[in-house]
Amino acid sequence: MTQHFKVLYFASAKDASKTDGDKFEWSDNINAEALTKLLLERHPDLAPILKISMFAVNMEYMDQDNSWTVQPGDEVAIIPPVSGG
Amino acid sequence: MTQHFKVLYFASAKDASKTDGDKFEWSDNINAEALTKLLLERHPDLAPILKISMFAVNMEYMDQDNSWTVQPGDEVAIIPPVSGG
Amino acid sequence: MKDIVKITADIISLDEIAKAVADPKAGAISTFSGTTRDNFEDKEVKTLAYEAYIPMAEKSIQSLITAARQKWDDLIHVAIVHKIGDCPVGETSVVIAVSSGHRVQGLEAVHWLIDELKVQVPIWKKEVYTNGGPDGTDGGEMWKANNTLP
Amino acid sequence: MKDIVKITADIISLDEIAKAVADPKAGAISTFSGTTRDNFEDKEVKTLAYEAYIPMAEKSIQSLITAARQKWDDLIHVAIVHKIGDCPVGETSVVIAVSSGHRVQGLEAVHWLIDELKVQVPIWKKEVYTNGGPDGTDGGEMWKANNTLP
Repeated sequence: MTQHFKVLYFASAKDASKTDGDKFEWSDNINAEALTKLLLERHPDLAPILKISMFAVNMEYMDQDNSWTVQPGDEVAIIPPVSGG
Repeated sequence: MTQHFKVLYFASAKDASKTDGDKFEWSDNINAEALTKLLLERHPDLAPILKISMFAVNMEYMDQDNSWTVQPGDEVAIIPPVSGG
Repeated sequence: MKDIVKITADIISLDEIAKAVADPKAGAISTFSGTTRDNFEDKEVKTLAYEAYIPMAEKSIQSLITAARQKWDDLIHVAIVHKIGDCPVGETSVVIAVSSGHRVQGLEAVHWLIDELKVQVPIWKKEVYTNGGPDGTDGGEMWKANNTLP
Repeated sequence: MKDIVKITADIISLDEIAKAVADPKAGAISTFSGTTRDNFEDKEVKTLAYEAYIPMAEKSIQSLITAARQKWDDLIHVAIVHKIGDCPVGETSVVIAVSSGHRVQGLEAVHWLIDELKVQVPIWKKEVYTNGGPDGTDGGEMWKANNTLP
């Protein structure tokens, strides 16, 4: 059975992707770099946004240089620079 | 013509003197020390209060070691330790 | 000891929130309200539009409150309420309110909480201008960024 | 740029005062409220009774605001309101509210203002207890002192 993960877009990422979320097919070894490639294949306009954004996985910020990989069922969020308060 | 100055009492000073103000006859050279004597003659119970209080003259704090003297018409206030806020 | 965390599209009332943190043991209530200014770098702001990754923002705010209680042990109740949706000029976008036994820790905690909120919590504001957009066009809008990344 | 200084026997409303310092140019409103706690060193407080040398207190508060504006140039409006008379448990005795373009200066100014008010302004509070006075008697009352003289 095919497994999936979700990606959520906010603020300028939502403007660039023109959607608030996508479903992606999961495969092994999707690290930050591979995830970026997948995102750019679907939404080339995300390129400048991804350069300044963080990833959050299941509502936890991920370091860009960590060896984390996406797991089946994960919710990945693209977090552009925040401006609350 | 006899000239005067006023003394105002607040908080514990008012409790000790049992009044909120007095009128004193003015004379030359009433400095902090002489003023303390005058006050104690009229209100001996002020003794411990005066030890911990500031004088204010016409709403300005006076240093205890200054060579200021009371002037005719002055309003002198006995200011125990403050506790506003 | 209550933690009050709310992300809402409703108008935010400072009074209500201050009352929510009041307590007979409190000698101090310290608050911060962020409000929409009418200008940004010579551009006239019409409204701010706030967007949030709501569940993560709530979780992030709760983590900040927990961390604040570890840094300051005199805090009684802590409330953080943030607006989403349109926030026109003069309206309140965020309130932080802290009750404490004494003033120092409450005042310090409020300052720290707003500083941390601005860098950690996934909330974004878009400035909508009435004149002179960022690229010189009439009107316009722009997603803002606070000064530092997490 | 308003300075609001008030010493009053009326109930003090944080909301009213925060609204009085609101301004379209303000991105931040910072406040401090002092409230009557229900205890002091194991004694149960019934009420605080505040007394002031009113004209000197008003003058002293105005001087503090002027000094704050010299230390921080981002302040818009500043309000300091202090209660006199009885202030039972839970009631507000003082509010300091500052509006500013940005948060840092407003937050710092509020903290400084309450610290300075507590050492400089001729206002006194008497604690009235419901049990166990300072000399062990039932009930009782005591003039308090803040920690440092001017």
